[in-house]
Amino acid sequence: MQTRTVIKTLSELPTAPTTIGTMVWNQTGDWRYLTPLVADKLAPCAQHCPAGIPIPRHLGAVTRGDIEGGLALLLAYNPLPGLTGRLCYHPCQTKCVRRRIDRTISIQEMERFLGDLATDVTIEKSERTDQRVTIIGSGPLGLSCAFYLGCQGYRVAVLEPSDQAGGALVGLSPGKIEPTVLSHEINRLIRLADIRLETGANIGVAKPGEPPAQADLVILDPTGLSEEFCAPSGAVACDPFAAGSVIGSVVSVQLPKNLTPFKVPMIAHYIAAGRLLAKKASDGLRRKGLEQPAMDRSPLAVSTESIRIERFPAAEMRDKQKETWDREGAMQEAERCLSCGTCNLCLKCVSFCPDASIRPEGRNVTVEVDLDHCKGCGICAYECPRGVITMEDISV
Amino acid sequence: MSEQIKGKRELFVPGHYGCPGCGATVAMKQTLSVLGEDTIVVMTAGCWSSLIGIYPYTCLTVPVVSVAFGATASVAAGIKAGLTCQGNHHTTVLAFAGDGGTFDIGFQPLSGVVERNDDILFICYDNEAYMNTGIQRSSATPAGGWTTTTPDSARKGQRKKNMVEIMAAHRIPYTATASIGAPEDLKAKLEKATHIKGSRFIHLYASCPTGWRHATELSIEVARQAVRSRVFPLYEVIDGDTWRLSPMPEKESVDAYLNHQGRFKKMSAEERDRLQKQVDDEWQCLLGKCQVPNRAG
Amino acid sequence: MVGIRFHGRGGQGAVVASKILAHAYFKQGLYVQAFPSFGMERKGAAVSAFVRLDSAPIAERGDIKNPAVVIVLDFTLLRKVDVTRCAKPDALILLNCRENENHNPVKDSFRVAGVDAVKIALQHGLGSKSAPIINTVILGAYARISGDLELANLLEAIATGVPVNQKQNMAAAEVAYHAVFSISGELNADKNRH
Amino acid sequence: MKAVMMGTEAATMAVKLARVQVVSAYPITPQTVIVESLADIIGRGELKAKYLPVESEHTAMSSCMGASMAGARTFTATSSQGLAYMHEMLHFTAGERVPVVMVNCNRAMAPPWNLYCDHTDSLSQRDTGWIQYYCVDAQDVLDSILIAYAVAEQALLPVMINLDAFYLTHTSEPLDVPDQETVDLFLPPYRALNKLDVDDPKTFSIVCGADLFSSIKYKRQGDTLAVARLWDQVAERYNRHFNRLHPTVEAYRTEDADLCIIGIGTATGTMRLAVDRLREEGLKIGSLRLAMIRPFPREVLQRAIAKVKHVIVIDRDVSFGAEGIVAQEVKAGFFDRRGELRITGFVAGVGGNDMTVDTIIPMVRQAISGDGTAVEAGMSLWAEVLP
Repeated sequence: MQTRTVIKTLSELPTAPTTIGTMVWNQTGDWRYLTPLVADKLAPCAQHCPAGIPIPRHLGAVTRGDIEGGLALLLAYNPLPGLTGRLCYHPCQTKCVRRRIDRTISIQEMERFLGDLATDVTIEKSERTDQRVTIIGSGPLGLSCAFYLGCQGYRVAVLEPSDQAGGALVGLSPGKIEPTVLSHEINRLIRLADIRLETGANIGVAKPGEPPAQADLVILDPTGLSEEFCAPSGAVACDPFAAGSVIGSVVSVQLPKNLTPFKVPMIAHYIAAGRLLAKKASDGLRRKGLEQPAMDRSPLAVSTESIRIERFPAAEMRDKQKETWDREGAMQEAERCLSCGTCNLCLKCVSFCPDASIRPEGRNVTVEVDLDHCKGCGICAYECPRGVITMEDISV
Repeated sequence: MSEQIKGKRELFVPGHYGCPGCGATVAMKQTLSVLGEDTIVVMTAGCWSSLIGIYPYTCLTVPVVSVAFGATASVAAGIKAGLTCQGNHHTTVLAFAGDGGTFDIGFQPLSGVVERNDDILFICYDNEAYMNTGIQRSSATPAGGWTTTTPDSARKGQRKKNMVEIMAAHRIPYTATASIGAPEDLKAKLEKATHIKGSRFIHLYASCPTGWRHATELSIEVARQAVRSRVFPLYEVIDGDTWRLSPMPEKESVDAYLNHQGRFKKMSAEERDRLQKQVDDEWQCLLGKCQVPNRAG
Repeated sequence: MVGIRFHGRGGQGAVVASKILAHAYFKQGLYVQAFPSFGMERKGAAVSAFVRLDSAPIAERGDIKNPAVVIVLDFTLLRKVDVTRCAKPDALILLNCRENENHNPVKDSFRVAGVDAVKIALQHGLGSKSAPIINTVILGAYARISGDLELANLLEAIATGVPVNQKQNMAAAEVAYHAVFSISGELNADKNRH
Repeated sequence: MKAVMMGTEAATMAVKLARVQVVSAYPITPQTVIVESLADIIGRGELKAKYLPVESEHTAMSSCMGASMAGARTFTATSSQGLAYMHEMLHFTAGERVPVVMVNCNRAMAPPWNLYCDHTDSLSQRDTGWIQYYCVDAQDVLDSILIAYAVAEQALLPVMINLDAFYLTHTSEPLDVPDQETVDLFLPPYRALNKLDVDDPKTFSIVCGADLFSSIKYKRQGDTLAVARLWDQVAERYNRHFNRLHPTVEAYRTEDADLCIIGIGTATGTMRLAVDRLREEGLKIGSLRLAMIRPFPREVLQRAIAKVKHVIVIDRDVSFGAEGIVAQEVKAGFFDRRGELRITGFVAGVGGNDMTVDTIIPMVRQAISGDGTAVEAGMSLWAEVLP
């Protein structure tokens, strides 16, 4: 906040009646009745994504040309995009609002493009702890769980009894998935999350009740172990989609009926299960002396009325979808995303704010309101075509 | 259109005294974000000269002078002459006046300046009445509109003066209409205008929730509706003889435009019909000038 | 202080004549002042112009009440204007007129001279038949009879004082210098012959 | 260089010598010759300046103000109705503290229309904040314009140089034209300290509340009052270069005078002749020319005629409902000597009446012997009116 320089003596007065500072000291925020609230909401595509990916967010990064940033945002919800980008039944695309204007966004194609990027990305990671987690089986659930636990700083080891990692995904026909993709995805996953992967591991259980490995927590991955594999006695069953955290030191994952046995197109569900399990496991482990983590509040779904499709002009249809995307192609496609419920820095609110009181925030992912000056006219909320800004009575 | 000019100062800072939802401030903000910091602004009595701040503080960080009512164009021409004779040919001199300072009291100097083709950019931020003094009729007030000097007992009967036609009749190099509701179009026009030497005039439609009696959040919407309904079509005129229509949305009736605004509350059905016909006729006339085949009825 | 008054019609160059004459005297070291009868200039309307001469700086301004010299650029003015109004009793009156048509409309008590300035002007291509410009011509005649103005100084003043046709104006003035004729009274013409 | 010039030509010459950069021009008799000749010398390249052939005097002053605020040296000229039309912008230029120099040719205000000399036009702009100087001859015109630029640019205040219509504007007389090199030494290029500058952006003349308004005006008042002394200092510097002095107050034969005639403009020359004539009759009389009216050179005036017992002010102007404007000024200037000083005011020479020795002397006689009724009532006596 700029301080207000005050003229106190005649000699300080400029000769001509010229200004000496700006009006920033004048806090017009107290003119306000309603306050603009900037908050991302779940887009219809994200609401229907089995992995719960807030899709407009990574599309937004790609639109801005930040392809690697887009991948990082995607990995935060899905560590195996190259696989889902090929195998998932993509309900997201059937819910895409854009289809009401011209045609749906190629969300899955984008996922695949990002997953196949050769470049590495930086992801957010917590500090390393001494707690160890061993995951037995390297199916999509196990790998996903390993990834998020690794990102949270746990020392994670994945023990795979067979010679090849991938569990249920190993041996899919090349028509479904190119042979190199699986290893590319797994390699990135273990590299980014700093995971020890051991194939051909001996995971035979010597005696009933004995833990299969020395660790603070052992997780048995149903998508990575054959059905013959018997859970050791003492293992606690856990449904990743149910409430509550993990109790006990050996966890046997119990999936809902519709996910068993393993179905390839449902891969995103297993990935989501792994992510949720990691969360529960982390909650359980932290209870041993660490502070309670903040509750993960799931965002509100955006209402369809707040998406003002009439404000979006129909894009000129390109002749044909490209076979393989380049960065520019990806950007062009991502640009078409309406970014329902998610700020994509279109800056309409910034352009239309009469009080210069809304501007991109520091991390450049959304906008923030200067409440010292915002007069609460409501233009930003009215003009936001994607329902990110709402006018709230915060005095209540 | 982003206000973020990397590595440069903010040209428009908050803390000014504009009403909530003020269209005139949006007009200035959008304009400066295109023109940049190599700009000198001349303004006159009007909303802007009083909302900009209180001595010794300002909300614009480009050089500004607030001059006598009506002297906007002439002071701007003087500034340009003063800069030119010192070898400065790059600074944009922006005369920024309201409809009163353009259509009425500022008309003679403006006509003089553009007739001499002095190298200035004149933007009229048109909110269709003397808003700063509390909503009095100007020659830019539309027929049927309420103001405090055309009260409901005597609403304005005369039609709005067509400034762009008048400017075009001066054969100035560039004149255009623009709207705060169409910032991309405004940006394109400003960029075009900055690359033209001589007098350039932009008639910039800027809504006023206080004077037009509409909700503050609708300022941009009302401006858009004026364009959609063809009450305020977007076009440009090059050298006074080449008329070009700007990108226009689908045509709509004037109803939505009128319904949002309390100043038209008392318009009868006949008045609305008459207005619709006038708008339709003028639109056809404009299409003719632009040599566009009859489209969108 | 000596006052000189010009009578003419708008467009004939009386004002310019007054300036040229003042300039010529200035070259001779005198303090001078030249000014027109003030007001709107309209072609054809009667105008006058004045010259003051003095050996000391001139503080006085405005109308010359008692001119010692009156120069009339247009003969027809004599019917409308009392050109000798308040003139000094021995004032020198110079008329633009043809020698044969002159009936000496001015009182005999004045010293009166004439020059056919129109003829000389047209001979030198100054102006047109309908509107000859005779101001420099009549000044040439005046130089001869003034008794104190050197022709060379006048010609120099004409060279800088007229905007165009300097040579023709100078030549015409010189012709007029020799063509001036007496109408009544003693002129100083001969005194000036070199 | 000696030359014969009209007052308007002297003004044009001064503008050229001052290397003015922007000229704003609108015609009005009797000023028109100035803007015509400036158009010509700028057109011929003798003066490198931008010429703005504007559509009104309001614009002439507005554009001068703008050009000056951009840092250029500017000039315009006007007269009478034109000056009145500028009125609003006169306040603005003074308030923005821009050193515009303008020539005003003093001409009577309509109605009825009249083209001749009268000072009511400029004197009724007394309160706009402009420095006002009234010339006596063509030399004074040329010199005072050059001095005016130096004063204006130092004080950051506009200066109005006033020329009597026709008596000065259209009267050719000898004068000395200074050479350009010496003028350049006296008057270096204008370097604006306070200008519209994109590298140092400021907003000029924004709305100001009561808290600072009076301070701004008070500061200007101080700076304006100081110009009375500043002008004489600059005039002294001019004198060192050109050996001609143009003070704010010029006294003539006042050393031993009991009686003093005061006026402004060209008539003060004639007043001297009247003084000489009356001195021959044994009258202890002097005259005084007020060259500057704003700021009013009160101290210099008081010092110049400290011993005078009777002052006769001849005004070529009137403030309707009061009296001659210069008379009012003089009265205010001598307020602390009321009781010991008699002041008689005349209104004479307005609208084309020549001010000659023969009109001045009877006024002096009337003032000395007059019945005093009008004088005591604080009213001016009028000359040249129907019985």
